[in-house]
Amino acid sequence: MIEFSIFFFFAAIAVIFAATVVLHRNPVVGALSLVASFFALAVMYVLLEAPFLAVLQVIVYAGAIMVLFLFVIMLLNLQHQAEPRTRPVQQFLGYTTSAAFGLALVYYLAKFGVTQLPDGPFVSDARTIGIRMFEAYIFPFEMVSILLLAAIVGALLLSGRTGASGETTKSESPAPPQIEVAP
Amino acid sequence: MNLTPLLENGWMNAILPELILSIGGMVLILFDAFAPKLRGATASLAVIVFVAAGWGERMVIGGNWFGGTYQVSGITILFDYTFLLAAILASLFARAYLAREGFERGEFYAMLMWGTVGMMMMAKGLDLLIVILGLELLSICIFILVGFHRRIAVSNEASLKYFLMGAFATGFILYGTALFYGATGSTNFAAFSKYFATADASNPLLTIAFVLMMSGLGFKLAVAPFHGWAPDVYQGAPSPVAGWLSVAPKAATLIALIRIFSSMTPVIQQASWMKMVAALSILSMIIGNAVAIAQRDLKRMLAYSGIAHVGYMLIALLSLRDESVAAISIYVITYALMNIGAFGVVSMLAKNQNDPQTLDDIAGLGFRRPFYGLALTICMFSLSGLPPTAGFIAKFYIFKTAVDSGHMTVAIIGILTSIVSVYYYLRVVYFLYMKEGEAAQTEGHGHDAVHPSASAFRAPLLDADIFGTGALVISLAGIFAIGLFPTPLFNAAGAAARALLP
Amino acid sequence: MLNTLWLIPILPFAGFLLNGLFGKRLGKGFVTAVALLMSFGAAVAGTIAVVQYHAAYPTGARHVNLVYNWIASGSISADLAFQLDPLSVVMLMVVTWVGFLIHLYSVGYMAHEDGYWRYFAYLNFFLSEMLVLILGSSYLLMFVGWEGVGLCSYLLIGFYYQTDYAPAAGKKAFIVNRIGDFGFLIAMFLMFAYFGSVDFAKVSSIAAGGGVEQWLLTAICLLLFLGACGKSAQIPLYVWLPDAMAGPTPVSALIHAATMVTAGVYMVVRSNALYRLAPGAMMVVALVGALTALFAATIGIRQWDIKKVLAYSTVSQLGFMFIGVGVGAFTAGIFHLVTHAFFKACLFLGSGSVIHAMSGEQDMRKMGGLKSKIPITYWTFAIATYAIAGFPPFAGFFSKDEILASALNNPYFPKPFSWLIWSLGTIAAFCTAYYMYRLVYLTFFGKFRGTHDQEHHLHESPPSMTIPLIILAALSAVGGALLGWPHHHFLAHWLAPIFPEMHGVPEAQYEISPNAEYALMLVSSAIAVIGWWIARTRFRTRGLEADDQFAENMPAVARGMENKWYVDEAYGATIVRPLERFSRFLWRGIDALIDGTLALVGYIVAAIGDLLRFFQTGNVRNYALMFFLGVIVFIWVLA
Amino acid sequence: MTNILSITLWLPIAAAVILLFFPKTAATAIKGFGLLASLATFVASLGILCEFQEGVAGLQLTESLAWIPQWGIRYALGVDGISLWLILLTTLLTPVVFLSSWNTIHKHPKEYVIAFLIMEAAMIGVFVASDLLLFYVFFELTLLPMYLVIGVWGGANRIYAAIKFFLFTIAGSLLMLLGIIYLAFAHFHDTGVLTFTITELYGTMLTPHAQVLLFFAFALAFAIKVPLFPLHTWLPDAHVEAPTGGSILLAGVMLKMGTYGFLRFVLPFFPDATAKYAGLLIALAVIGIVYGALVAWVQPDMKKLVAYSSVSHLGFCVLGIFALNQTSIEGSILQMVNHGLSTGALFLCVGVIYERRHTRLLADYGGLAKTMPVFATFFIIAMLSSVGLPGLNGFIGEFLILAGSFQTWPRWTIVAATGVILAAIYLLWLIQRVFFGPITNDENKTVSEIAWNEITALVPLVVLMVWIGVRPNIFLRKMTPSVQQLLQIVHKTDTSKALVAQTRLPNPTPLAPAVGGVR
Amino acid sequence: MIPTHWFLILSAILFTIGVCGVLTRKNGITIFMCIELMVNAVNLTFVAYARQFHQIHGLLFVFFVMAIAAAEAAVGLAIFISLFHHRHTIDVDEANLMRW
Repeated sequence: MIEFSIFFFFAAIAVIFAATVVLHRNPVVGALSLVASFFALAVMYVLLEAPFLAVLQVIVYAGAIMVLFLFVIMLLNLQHQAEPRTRPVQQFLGYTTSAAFGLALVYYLAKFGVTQLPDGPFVSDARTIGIRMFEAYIFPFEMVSILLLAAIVGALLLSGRTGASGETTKSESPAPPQIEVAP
Repeated sequence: MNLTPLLENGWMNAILPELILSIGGMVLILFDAFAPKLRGATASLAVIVFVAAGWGERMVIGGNWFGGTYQVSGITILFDYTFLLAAILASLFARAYLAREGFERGEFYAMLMWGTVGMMMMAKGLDLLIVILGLELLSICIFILVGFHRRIAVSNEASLKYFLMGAFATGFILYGTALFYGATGSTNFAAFSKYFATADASNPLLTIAFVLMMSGLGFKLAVAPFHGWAPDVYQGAPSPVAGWLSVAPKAATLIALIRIFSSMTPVIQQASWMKMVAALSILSMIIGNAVAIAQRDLKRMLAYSGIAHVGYMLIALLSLRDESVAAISIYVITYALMNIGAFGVVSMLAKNQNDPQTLDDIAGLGFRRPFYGLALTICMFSLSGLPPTAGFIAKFYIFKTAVDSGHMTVAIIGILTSIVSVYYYLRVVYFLYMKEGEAAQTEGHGHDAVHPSASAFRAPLLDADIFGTGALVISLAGIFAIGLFPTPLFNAAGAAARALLP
Repeated sequence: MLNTLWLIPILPFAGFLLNGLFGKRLGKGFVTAVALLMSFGAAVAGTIAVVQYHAAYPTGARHVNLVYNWIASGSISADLAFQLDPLSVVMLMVVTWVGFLIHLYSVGYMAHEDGYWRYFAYLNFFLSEMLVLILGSSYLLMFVGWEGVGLCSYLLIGFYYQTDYAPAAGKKAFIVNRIGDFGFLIAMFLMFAYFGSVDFAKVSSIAAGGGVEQWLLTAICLLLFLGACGKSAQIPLYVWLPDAMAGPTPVSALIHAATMVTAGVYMVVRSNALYRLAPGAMMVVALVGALTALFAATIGIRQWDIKKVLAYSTVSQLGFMFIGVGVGAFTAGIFHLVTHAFFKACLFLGSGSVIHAMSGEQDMRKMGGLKSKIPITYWTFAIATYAIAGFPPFAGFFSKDEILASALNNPYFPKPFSWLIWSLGTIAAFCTAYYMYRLVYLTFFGKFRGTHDQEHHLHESPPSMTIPLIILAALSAVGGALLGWPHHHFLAHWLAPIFPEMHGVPEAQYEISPNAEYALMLVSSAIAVIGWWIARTRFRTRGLEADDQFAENMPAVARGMENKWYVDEAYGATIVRPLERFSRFLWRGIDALIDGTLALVGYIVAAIGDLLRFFQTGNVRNYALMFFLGVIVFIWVLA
Repeated sequence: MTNILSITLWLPIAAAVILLFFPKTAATAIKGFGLLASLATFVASLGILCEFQEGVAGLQLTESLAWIPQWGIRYALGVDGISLWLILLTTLLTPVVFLSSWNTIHKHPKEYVIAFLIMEAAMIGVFVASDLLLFYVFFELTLLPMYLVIGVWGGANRIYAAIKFFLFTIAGSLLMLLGIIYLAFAHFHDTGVLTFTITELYGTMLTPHAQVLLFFAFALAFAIKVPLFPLHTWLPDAHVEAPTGGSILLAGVMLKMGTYGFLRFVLPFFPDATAKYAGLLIALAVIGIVYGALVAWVQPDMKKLVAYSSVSHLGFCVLGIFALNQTSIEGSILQMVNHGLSTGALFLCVGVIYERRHTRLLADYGGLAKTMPVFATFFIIAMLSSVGLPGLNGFIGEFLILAGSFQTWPRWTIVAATGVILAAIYLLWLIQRVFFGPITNDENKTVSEIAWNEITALVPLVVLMVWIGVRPNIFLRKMTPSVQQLLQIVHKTDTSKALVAQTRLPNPTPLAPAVGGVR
Repeated sequence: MIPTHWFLILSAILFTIGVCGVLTRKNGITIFMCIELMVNAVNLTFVAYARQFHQIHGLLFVFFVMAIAAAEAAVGLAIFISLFHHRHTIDVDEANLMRW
């Protein structure tokens, strides 16, 4: 029973804070709510017998990614920017369609989702995961490194100021007429 | 602790091209960082890496690798060549572009390489995990490449749009994958095949999963109605990138789709999921071609035409046969040649990125810049599917497949929309040759005959960067080679396709 | 010669080529020599051929000279072959010799014209085509000549191309003729379809063999007659001939009086086997002929242009010929054709001589009293007038009388119809006498009404012009008696072989009781005399006053006659202009509608494009919504 | 020389490739080379004529190489009586084009010559291809150079005309492409052999429904090309705006690709549907004859007049084709050649005065016979050929068509024959307006006489007009066996046999089947 | 044991909320956060199914998804920074230089 109460409690937290992200107009509040929601999800992972993932969730998501978000928000000084409400059609369609989508999804999941649970414990500790990761998933794992490398390089490249390293001063004057229309 | 990684013998040979490209990208970045003086050589270096990767394709060993999650076969090699071709063309065109914009950086080519690796993973992955990883790797590289021209707002805006839509679509793909996982207990295509052989076609959850995944991949393909980003992104992206972007990711997504679809037979037909594909195809052909008429910006026009072209490719996908796979591979290769070629010309004709590349800007260029004019003309004719260009062969193959498998309605819509498409492709030719440009009028064009020396000194082939011209020559040669002698390619594609499908 | 019949048309054709290609450079002497030589050569060659023919075929059988197979395709086969038979012989003689005379005349008449070489080239060309027409052994070859003479007529009418009216008249002639040719063509198609051939002999033997449906014969005959109407200027297609007077006068004499316009008559006689089997068609021919004869004659009464009068008289006389062939008196038709060739050529050439003397003036109101100034012209003209008016024993008397007699006594039609035809013809004959003498009196008698300059220049024509006049006048005087003295009818005897015997069909040369014939001769003579007398009393002394008086007494009739009964205007209002308006409607209406419809499709596509384009708002959230809506719709539809 | 067809086909293309390397400014060299190349092609095509064996029905001088073996597509060439004269017409008219435009093309002469050489090759290809897809490739390939020719060297409204031309044609031909594929697969499912070779596709069994659909897919493409009545509106625009050379080839050869397509594909592929819908096509053709003639009559622009006259004349060709008998089809083929000669000459003539006066409005002319007598002679001869004067070529064609079609469709033929009258009306009007009457416009007083190159271009056309008119059998003889064979294929099925056997004439007399066809 | 489909429903709700946020918010970073929410919802599904099947594959998938999300976050935020440099706002509605 306790399990169920925990589930419902944290499910409620997850949903409420998720809703706050969507509804609250201050991005800082949104980011913090998202962190809360992610915490609740971490609890869900524990309930689902995946403690390692729960830890990862807290560290990677709540800890790293969301901090990055907050950092950017602060950096750009966005915390005071409340967005005005415009585009009523977009808003209306957004709410209604997503509601319809959600209802349909919930309906079908409830109707056709699996109910029978297998017996026995679900071994999903860090060790098991690690072994699998470095045995069977070695190739995707290595590829993730490229992915992250690309992301880092890209982030540097994109967020760097113009005229920073790599760009010659030539670039300040637009368009050297190297290729021009012939007379 | 005794880790035994799942690495079969010769695994390095299996992924040799990927390895070359991954390492090549890193080398280029390092080269860029440590030898900034030699930046002019990065393009050459990049092309060498790509060629090396292509050479590496020759040594790959076919078969399933990494525990049956990675397939190397004829079709993947064919597609790898396509990706490499696209990348080489893009690199060649990019050199002059980057030099002009003052952006000659190794990262650009590194991103092209890693993006190519991502596409190769999409093409070869036998597990949705690999496919999605490849897709993400590709996406990240595209985000960066599209926004590469940071100084100007449109490039950044394009990057933003692509990023938001891409991430959004990724969410859908992932959710679809999750639902399939829930149904099959695996994300492996082999497991899919086993499951779908007996699956209940009427399960709506499966349908939802399919729709979600298809829409996410549809985003990558830029099919209507998931095409919203495409025109803006193509317009805003650096022209060489746009050309590459309009071809390579689509090719990768298509091969992934073929794998997914073939793993889902026979449910995919029973559950009439193909109706969705047909609808996407029809919508794309109509919207792409109709809206392209209204465009005056060349890159936007090509973007819409790209939407339409994916519609044509999806026609072939409607029937899952080796013929259709071969048709798609031919189309993709052809499309790479002609579309990147077209974007390349646009890129080479631009004065700078801020200029909108409208039709008026190319008015009268055909006679002033004969080679570019001819190249663009041939690309346009090929895009509109007129013989004796490759575009004709490709389109013919598509329609042949459609007729053969009884998809007459879609084929007829395809033909009718092709007629529409001819109009806007021809309009480009019209502007090239039949309209006097403003520049020409002010410069007193038409005095060529009076002052022969002015043009006589200018050998038409040498008045621009040798890289871009070389790329155009490759494009044109390819277009005509496929258009006139498609047999070797057919042999290759046919054999590859037969190997792919059971 | 008999096996080289093709030489006869080729000679003048060579003249055409020589003059056409080199005439301009080589000068008048060369042109004259070539033209005369070639036409004379044709005449001589023709005569030799005729003599040889008569020797070889005393019975009047058909001689065919096959040149080569011209068209062979499927069921269609047509030879390029020339033939001689009694009918061709008659035509050949008339055409070549009259043609030669007119060539001769033209040398004098055209001496000072600009396009001398062009003129003779055309004239030679005409001669050659006319010879093809009459020597051709099949309808198809006849058609070749038929169209060829039409072309020459077009070119020669439009000879003075720098004027407005001449080319227009030429065009009109060609187009109206084409309407007739249309009938001719369809008739040939019918022959090909049902007889399998258009060879004269084959067609006529098939028809004569019996068993051919009546409707088919009637259709063929009527369609051929449509062709004849065009070429021979019968109602309703006669309108081109008066306008054709825009050409040089010798052309009018040769083409529009003596030879080409009689081609229709020749054709009907040629097809006599068909016509005799289709009495309905003959009825139409006779009626149209009679109506034309009368109708044209009434217009001739009140024209002042000397050539116009003669033109209407030609139309009228052609009407007589069609009465003749229409009532089955084919011989009479040909007889009148020949005599008409003599006297009408003489009249036209005479009028040419008058015009020549008057320095190009054609209006009779400016003439008068020319008798003494140009006596040879006057006398030849007078003889020809006697002939056309039907005074015995001049040529026209015999032929016209024979036609009218046959009209009344023909074995084909019911009596009332025969009477109708006869009375129409007789009234026309009266009118003929009247207007011809009006012409003579206005032109040659009374006071000179022209300008002083013209009077000063009045002169007789050179011998090259008067010699043909004299020869033709002589033929007009005695030709009729020589060729067709009643009951000692040379022509009838000569032509007899061309009329095949057919079961159940009246003889082609049916007998008329001598009593009836002599009575009718009397009537004809009386009619001619009365016509002459009335004209004399009115115009001999009073001249133009008589015309004015006529206009005062009967203003409506006079105005109608003057304006040719407004036929051209009526055609314009009922056919030409509505057709033109209709064409404009097709162009501006239907074409625009088609284009508009297609443009509309284009616009719709473009509009769809433009409309869809506005879904592309540039706002990434809209794209996301679009994406999501797509997902929802697909889920909704598929799940 | 067994590969004479290939030589003829590739000569112009080779010349075009060589021309690419000519300097832009060497205009005379470029034109001279183009002329030489086209003359060489003509000589090569005379070789075809020499090698051609009379009395053989099927394709001759065949060449066949695998092109795309996977799809059974072959590089297969061949010539028979139907295509022989059209090939020669093409190779004849191209040098004529170069000659006529010798002095008139100042803008981009190199591109001009290249475009025409490629066009020539493509048109030859259309007529010699004996593989359906190869045919289609050439069929489409003709469009590109023509599009450029109209669009670049055309008149004021050239863009509209060029795009209209292109879209009309491509709309039809793309649907035909679908039809081609369908046909090939029908044959494939029938026999298990995927092939596009025309002769093998003859006799493909099709369901009646499919046959009708395919018939219309093909017929639409060709009807647009011909052009048949409601689809003709591209033609006047294209002709008017095209430069003289473009008009000559467009009218002279390109329109025949449509009629040729009917003969080569529509009739033998879909005999049942042909029999069923021949009436429809004939009705459209006849409407086109009358319509084109009437509209031509009221045109103020002489090029448009000639263009509409093409609509009328091509209507005759289609009438002849769908009358489905030996005579009419032979006449139709001959008429294609005739029209190429006469209308080609007319367009050339119109071009001649346009170059001198830069107006095509009839109202601006008058009395030119005075200043340009030689030219007037040529123009009048061309006009007479077009009018169908016996002794010239036009008559033979029209006569055979009408005489033939009269046996199967007498009523429509009678209506069509009025076209003969109407042709005289509008063409004589044209002549009169341009050449006769007083010179009203002072500019016409100083117009220079026709030049050597134009005379050289016109003389062969005139000679041929006369030759065909006088000795048509030389030309007809070569096509007879092929047409017979074609008709055998068409009449193989019961329905169409019944249709042709019972002529539409009421009450055929016992004499009806009398066939005087003794050769 | 809590039934799997409860988790699935929770994840569906979260996913929907994420979608809703993407569609209705204008602040780019908020939109991106909503996308992260969607991805997390997917993760929950994976984990739920992984337990359902007693399969570790689902968990590993989540691991990779997290890596992807991290990479995306890095690049995405860089793009936003760049956007802000250009326009001094991260309101995505403002980014409409290119349209139609």
